[in-house]
Amino acid sequence: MKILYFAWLRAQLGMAEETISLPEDVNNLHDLIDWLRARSDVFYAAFSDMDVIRIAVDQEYVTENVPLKGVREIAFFPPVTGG
Amino acid sequence: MKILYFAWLRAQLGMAEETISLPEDVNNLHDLIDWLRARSDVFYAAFSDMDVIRIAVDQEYVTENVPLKGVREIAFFPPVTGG
Amino acid sequence: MVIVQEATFDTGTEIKHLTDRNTQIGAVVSFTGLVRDFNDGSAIQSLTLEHYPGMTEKELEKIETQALERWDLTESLIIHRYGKMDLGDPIVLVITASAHRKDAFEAAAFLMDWLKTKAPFWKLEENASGNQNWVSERSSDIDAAEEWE
Amino acid sequence: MVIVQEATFDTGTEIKHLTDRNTQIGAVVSFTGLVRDFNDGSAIQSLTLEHYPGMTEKELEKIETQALERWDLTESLIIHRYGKMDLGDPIVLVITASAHRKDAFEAAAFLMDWLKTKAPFWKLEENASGNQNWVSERSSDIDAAEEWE
Repeated sequence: MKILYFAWLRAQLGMAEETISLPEDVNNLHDLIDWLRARSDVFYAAFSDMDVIRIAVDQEYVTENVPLKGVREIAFFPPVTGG
Repeated sequence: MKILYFAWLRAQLGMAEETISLPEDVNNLHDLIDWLRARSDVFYAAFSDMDVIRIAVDQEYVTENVPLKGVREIAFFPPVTGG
Repeated sequence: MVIVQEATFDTGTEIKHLTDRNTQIGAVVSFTGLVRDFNDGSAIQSLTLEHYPGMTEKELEKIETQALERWDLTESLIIHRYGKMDLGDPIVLVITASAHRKDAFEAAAFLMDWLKTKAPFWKLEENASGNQNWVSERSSDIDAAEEWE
Repeated sequence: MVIVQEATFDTGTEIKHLTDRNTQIGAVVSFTGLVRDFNDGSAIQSLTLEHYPGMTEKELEKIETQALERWDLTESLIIHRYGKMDLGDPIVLVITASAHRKDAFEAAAFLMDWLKTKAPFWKLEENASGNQNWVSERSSDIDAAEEWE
């Protein structure tokens, strides 16, 4: 599964994109966020306030917890500021 | 005093502009309209329905009766349709 | 600025003149009104705009002054043509520029709505058979203008 | 039509391409967003727009589809740039064309309001001293977008 990070989240994590194999016990979006937080202090800090993070699963916004089976791409990013 | 007519009013009266000397008993706008109506059947017909005529006195819209003393220019025209 | 002219104009050129190199502007809205081929259902060949020279400019300036008082605008421009025009020709242009898009959008819509009911212009349509028709006032235009009162 | 590109664009050229010789169009509204020198009070030297290739286009197309369902539009165009831009450069363009001005005005304002809160773009400002700042979400943008729900 591909994970993408944008804007200050990308800058803070020092990473724009990574490909991971989902651990067996990571079944849904909330599991994934917990798993990411547990990786390092940097990840823990970046995902500390989920109010300032938007999530897209296969390029569609999601606001609820969703299962990750069959998902190819997840993106985490700050609220958008284009236009 | 100059009187101007625009759009279908001009076409109907066959006149874009005229200069008149106000008769002694024509003191206000209503007097003038009555005086114009009395001129001919064409004027009578043109000024029969004042709901479809707008009036500008010295290039300012007026909707009430106003005295004509000192007025230089009166215009009669249909509701505007520009833009 | 208010311009009443017989000649045509180019919207892009006017936007560029008004906004070029002004780095206070974050938002530019333009409205261009064009001669279209159907009005109230009948095919139109050409359009002639009559106006009241002198009063036209005064009314447009009053309307622009209102917009500048009500919204935070860096620039504004109204161009309105008179005379004979063909299908597809531009008739009227409103441009508003502001730091913020809400001001630019609202002021442009306001300028058009007030111009439609206050500026002394009259449209004479001519169809393919040479029949002429003075365009009637629209109640929707009156309603739109009154919403800003 | 939706275009996401790094290159700059010219509003006038785009208006001409979209509307030229289409005599069904009576009203054309354009919105151009420019890089301005102050955002939240601090002087800006340049702006970099980051985006999410793939999702950006999809979101813009969804927003345009919404506009075409809600208003009677003859044409519509959204251009949004990414990459580094200087002061005064155009960032975004929305053009709407319709028989009637109300549709063109409302659809253009709607497209900008939704684009601001839904299209995955992020602004990074750089000031004269080289300091970088990720622009924050504005509550006024959220409010504006919600008014169309």
